[in-house]
Amino acid sequence: MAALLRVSGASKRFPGVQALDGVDLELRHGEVLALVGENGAGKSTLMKLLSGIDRPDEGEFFLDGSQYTPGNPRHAQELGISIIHQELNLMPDLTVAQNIFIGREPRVGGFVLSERALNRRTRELLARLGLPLEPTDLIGDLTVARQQMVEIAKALSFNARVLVMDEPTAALNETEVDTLFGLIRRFVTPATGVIYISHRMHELAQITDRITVLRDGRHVGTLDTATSTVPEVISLMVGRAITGEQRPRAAAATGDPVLSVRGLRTRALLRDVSFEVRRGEILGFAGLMGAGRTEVARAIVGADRKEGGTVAVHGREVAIAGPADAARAGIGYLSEDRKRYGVLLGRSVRDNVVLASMPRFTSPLGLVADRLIGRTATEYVDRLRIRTPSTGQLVQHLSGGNQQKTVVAKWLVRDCDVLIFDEPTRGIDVGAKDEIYALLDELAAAGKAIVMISSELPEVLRMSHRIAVMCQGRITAILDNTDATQENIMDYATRFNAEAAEGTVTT
Amino acid sequence: ACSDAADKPGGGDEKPYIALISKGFRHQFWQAVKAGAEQAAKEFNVTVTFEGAQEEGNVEQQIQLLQTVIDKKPDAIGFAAIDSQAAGPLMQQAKNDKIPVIAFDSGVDSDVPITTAATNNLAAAAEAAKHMAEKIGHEGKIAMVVHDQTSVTGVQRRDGFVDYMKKNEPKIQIVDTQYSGDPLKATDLAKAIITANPDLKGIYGSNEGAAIGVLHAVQERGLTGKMTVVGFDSGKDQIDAIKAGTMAGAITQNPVGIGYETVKAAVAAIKGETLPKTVDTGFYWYDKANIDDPKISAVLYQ
Amino acid sequence: MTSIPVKRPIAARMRGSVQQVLALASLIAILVFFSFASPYFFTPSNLVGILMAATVTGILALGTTFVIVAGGIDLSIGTGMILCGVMTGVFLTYWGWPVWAGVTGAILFGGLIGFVNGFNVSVLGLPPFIATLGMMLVASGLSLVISGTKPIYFKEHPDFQLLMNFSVIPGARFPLGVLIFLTLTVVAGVVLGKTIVGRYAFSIGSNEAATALSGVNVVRWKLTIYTIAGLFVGIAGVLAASRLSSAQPVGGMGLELEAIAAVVIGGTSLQGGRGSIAGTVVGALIVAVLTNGLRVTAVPQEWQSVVVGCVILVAVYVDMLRRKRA
Amino acid sequence: MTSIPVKRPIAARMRGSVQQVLALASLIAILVFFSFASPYFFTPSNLVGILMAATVTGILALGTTFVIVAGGIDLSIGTGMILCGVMTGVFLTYWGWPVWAGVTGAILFGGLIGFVNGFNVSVLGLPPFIATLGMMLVASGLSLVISGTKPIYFKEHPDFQLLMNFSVIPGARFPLGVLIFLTLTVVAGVVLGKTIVGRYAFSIGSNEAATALSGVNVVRWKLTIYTIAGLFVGIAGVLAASRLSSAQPVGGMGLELEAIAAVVIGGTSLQGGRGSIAGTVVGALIVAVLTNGLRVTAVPQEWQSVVVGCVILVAVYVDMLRRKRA
Ligand SMILES: Nc1ncnc2c1ncn2[C@@H]1O[C@H](COP(=O)(O)OP(=O)(O)OP(=O)(O)O)[C@@H](O)[C@H]1O
Ligand SMILES: Nc1ncnc2c1ncn2[C@@H]1O[C@H](COP(=O)(O)OP(=O)(O)OP(=O)(O)O)[C@@H](O)[C@H]1O
Ligand SMILES: [Mg+2]
Ligand SMILES: [Mg+2]
Repeated sequence: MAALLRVSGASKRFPGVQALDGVDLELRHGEVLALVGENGAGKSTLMKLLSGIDRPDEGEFFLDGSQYTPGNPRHAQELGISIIHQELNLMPDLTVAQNIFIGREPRVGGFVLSERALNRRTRELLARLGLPLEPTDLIGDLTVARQQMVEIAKALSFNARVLVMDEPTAALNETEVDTLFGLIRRFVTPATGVIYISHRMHELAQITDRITVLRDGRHVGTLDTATSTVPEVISLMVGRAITGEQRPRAAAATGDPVLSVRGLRTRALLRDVSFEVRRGEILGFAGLMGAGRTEVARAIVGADRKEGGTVAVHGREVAIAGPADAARAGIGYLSEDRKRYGVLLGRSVRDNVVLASMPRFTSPLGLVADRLIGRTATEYVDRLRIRTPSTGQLVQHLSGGNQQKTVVAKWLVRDCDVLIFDEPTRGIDVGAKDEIYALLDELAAAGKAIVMISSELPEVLRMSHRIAVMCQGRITAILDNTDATQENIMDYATRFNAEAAEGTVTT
Repeated sequence: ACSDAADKPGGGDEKPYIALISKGFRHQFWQAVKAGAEQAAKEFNVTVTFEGAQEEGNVEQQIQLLQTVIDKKPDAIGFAAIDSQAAGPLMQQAKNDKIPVIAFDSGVDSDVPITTAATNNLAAAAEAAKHMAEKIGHEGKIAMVVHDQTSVTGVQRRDGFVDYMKKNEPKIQIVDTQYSGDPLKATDLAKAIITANPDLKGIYGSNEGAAIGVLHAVQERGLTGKMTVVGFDSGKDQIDAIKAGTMAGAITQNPVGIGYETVKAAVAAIKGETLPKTVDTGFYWYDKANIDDPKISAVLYQ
Repeated sequence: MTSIPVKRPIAARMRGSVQQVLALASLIAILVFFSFASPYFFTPSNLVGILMAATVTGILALGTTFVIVAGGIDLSIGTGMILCGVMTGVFLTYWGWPVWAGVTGAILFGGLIGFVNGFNVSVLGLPPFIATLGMMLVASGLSLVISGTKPIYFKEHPDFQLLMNFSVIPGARFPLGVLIFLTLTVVAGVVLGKTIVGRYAFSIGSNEAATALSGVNVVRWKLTIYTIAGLFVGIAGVLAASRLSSAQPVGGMGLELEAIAAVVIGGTSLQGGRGSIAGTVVGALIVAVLTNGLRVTAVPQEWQSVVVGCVILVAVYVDMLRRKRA
Repeated sequence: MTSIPVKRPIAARMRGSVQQVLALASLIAILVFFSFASPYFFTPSNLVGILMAATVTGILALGTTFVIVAGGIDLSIGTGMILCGVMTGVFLTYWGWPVWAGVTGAILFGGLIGFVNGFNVSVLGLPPFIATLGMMLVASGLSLVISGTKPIYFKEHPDFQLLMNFSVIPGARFPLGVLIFLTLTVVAGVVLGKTIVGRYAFSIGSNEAATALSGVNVVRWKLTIYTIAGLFVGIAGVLAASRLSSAQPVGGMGLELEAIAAVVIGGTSLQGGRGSIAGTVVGALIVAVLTNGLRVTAVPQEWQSVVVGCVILVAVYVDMLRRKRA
């Protein structure tokens, strides 16, 4: 029997980059195929070819043995290929239901919409998938994680034969990932198949049957998940061995508190959030989706309004009305929402890297030192291994992971005393993750105070000296690394407060 | 200025209320008409309001103004129509409401207005043409910068000029006609005309803005004194240019008189007196020779 | 997947209607103010006058709302309207068509202008600002060329003016044109709020790339949306010509800004993706009431635009404050 | 991680300059066309005339480029310029200030207008379209109010007109105003391209939220950017007044669209984040050359706006095609 989907000799070139170079790939009936590779290896590009967004320079696709040439995304969908793209593709001003059924709205008599039917069908779909979303919520009001769930619901609402998921879990945490895996397992039948792209190696063993590895736009091998190990996969990916997961070194730092937050409150969510971060310390933040970790960070840097509470840097209280004040006080914030709050997509890598530190590159007359900027950008591109043909490349042409590295570089250049990293390794490949971990360690060793918010528990456990666990806008525990386990973190992360559950979150 | 009417326009209890709707209000010409109207208002003890389209020549806006005014039920209306036919239904409405209408500045093509206080623009333009022909010696090429391509005054001041030349001056050739009443735009226009016609002998500007533009173009080209410029209306720039000899002369209407006569006629109409069908408010040719004549300087505005 | 149980975000769901009610409130505030300022303001005939003044700009604003919601802009509506008026004159007077045919023809001509705009924007990919700026210039030139720079009068059809002026309530001077405006408002409201065209307009304005990725034929729907705007331009042109009993070949410039202002005052975002017809109507009425009120209270004319400018700023600012708090 | 060996992306690095060169190419095409169409076109005096015609709009377009690059828009530049001209008259004639003080005062007044725009946009958070539309109306009214609806003449300072008209090359009639325009072009180019203001303008236009979260004081920089645009408005107003040796209190409406058109034809995106001063100058020259050429070749004026509209559409389309291919 022919494979469900076969890619043969696919090549794609962008100006300055050979993104794909004769890639072969085979998805069998009834399997979950992992597609892995470093940032910029060409995974997303391949999926864009499959869905008809881009056209291959060379190569052919076969669906159940017959040739398949997708003209556009709609065409691909009609043929049964449904894709969740790496970058979210939602309309923020429309509701959940309107987004899921865009282009397929239930209508009465041709042109008139039936909003009632639309919401009913959506509610049915969400109930079937077990996703806690309200059909009438506006997408723009949802967190990235919830938006990701909408994407998943949308992809599953088609009668797809092939489901492609490009890093669907990047914004999810462990519990939510489990739900997703449940959905995937229910989706897979002998007639269907899934291509699953992820940088989280431990997920592969849980859900996939085989693993296809891309490197530099080429197919370098396909392994059976059952008979291969993570280090094996990684070395295929990066062409060298990587040590992988490990618990952190040294005990908690004992320097002076650099950042002290007292009684932080916001109208929507936060209640009496207090913590401090010391010189040389990495404080991890763990919690379920919507626990309020991002909101803590945004409130500290003044991106959202505080209702109460104080922020002190080096023991001196600072009034922060906006991110500019925060930066002046030495607090930098790397957002979890790269596209919206992180990168300038239409500007060069160079411009992005120095954006937070422009005064440093400006003469007293206001002239910018382009030479110095270029040198600095090159230095960080090399250091973070950002894959780009030049520092002048527009960020929108970088792969997702490389965009993320660009944002990280921006804050490394700025050299703040306090760095708040919200999901810093989102979408970053294993090799680069290790490098970022090393960088964080280096920064801490250099005396910075670091807050790291992450939805990946292993990452939190590995990096943090102490771990703050949040639930419903409150800090339910601050654990020392030595005391922390996945189990007790989950326990504290689910200490719901009955009264809060009913009232405090809204309005 | 018209704020004395602010509180109770058309109250009718004491002073009669006369509403004037003009084509525009921003240009000096209309301000002079307004001044004349206010002078008459004082003299005859009536209340006058004066409004014009924000953008001169915008029929729609003017109709809007007229509608608002009719709704205020004034004792009489003075109306300078941008397009007389366009106002037909409202003229009818005014008649039904028994509000007498006096046309001014240009005629209203309707039997509703009791009288019309206006300049004969065709004749005035012909007068300008006559002087232009004399100054250039009855032969050669000339051009026109007309302030508006579609309005009645624009068309009449063009056609009156052209017709005169056609009839009386076979050796004069009008080589180009361009349209703009904005001084800056008219400057660039006139320069382009001069460029395309190196042997041009004179240019006619059909209102204040157009004439100023022509003057500056001539000056920027360094042709001052070599090019015959004939203008229309008054204003300080034209008066100075005529005194200095850089402009041969210009036609002036009697805007103050137009405003005055309109109000005067309205007062008569309110009293039920009969009026002649037209009140010619006249026009004058003025140049270096007669500019200080009291009769002339009385109708010039700075 | 565990998540925090939250109450239903009622605030967010009511946002749309609350917004309209509040814009309405500021309209009412202005109405009340002028009613006290002048005894002539709050009279039936003046109120009808205001509605008539709002009709043409209002209809233009209705059509433009579609374009702006879809993330575009249309600068050609002012001169396009003039051109449609001229075409009405051509059909009725030059070619002697019956009124119904001439009116239909002129409206369809407006649709054609919109279609060309849509083509330039969606097929050729020109920025909407440029595409419609070009059309604005072309239309203003064509009006002059076609009409021979002279107004066209409807001598063959003296009754054509009734289209705008016919009094639907005998004796009460409530003109047909205003009724047409109100009807069009309802139609536009339904089309934008309840049909697939409206849904895609919001979707495209919200995220065009994502809408395209979802399999919606964005090119086709943008064509449709600009064509709809064009049809409204056609209707406005016919009504303006009817009101003036003549097709005036000049003017129209500046009207596009007035219409866009009405749309934006009504709470529609120039970013696209958010807006409503009800808001647009309220926006158009705010501008019309303000202009009329200032005239009726005899504020010196040179001050009027200063006041209108300030009120627009304040109205939008108050609207924003309110929305931020909501 | 081995990086893919690629050829040096010279194409990408040259893109900026290539773009300008190509917009320039279409300017040159128009120049060549008219040179053949009329013997009077390509003469030194006519070329200087074109530059003079381009000066005021061009200076307005320079300032607007900053605003548009930063993702905003400024509709108040046309009437703002008129108001600055009137203020020049007030300072020089009514108050009898010396020329240097009056000119400086008027330019600073322009800066003030821009500052108010910037305040409304960045501090109050009004949409730029509305904020500057309001200012457009306010400025047009204030010009009339302040001047008493009469032009103000510079009787005390007969030499004021030399600012625009003084011939810098003796005998060759190359006016000072044009030299000022060229100088300002260089200044604007440096400020936008090489200084921190320009860098932030691009960043804000590209992604305002991300720029703010990078610790940039977006409010302050937007204020700065609108103020810069206002200063250019002030300069344009002074030069326009100087050219006519009088401050004309009317007009200016429509000029903003002309200036914005020049900016967009020059390749600056109305979305913000992309653009250049060189492009803007070329765009302004394209419009000026086209207008002049059509007049010199005596194309009937009613056709001119049709032709200008079409050429704008074609020029931008060609520019886009090229960029897509690059
Ligand atoms: N439109 C484009 N223009 C230029 N280069 C591009 C474009 N799209 C992708 N590339 C380049 O192609 C390469 C492959 O990118 P792709 O997005 O497929 O990587 P990926 O494997 O999905 O990486 P990641 O894990 O970071 O998402 C990268 O070097 C990227 O910079
Ligand atoms: N159930 C919910 N529905 C909608 N919005 C929610 C919900 N719960 C929280 N939020 C919103 O999400 C924000 C808090 O989430 P935040 O992003 O701070 O959490 P987090 O811990 O960073 O989780 P994550 O980033 O994984 O979503 C608040 O603005 C809150 O109003
Ligand atoms: Mg990818
Ligand atoms: Mg978060």
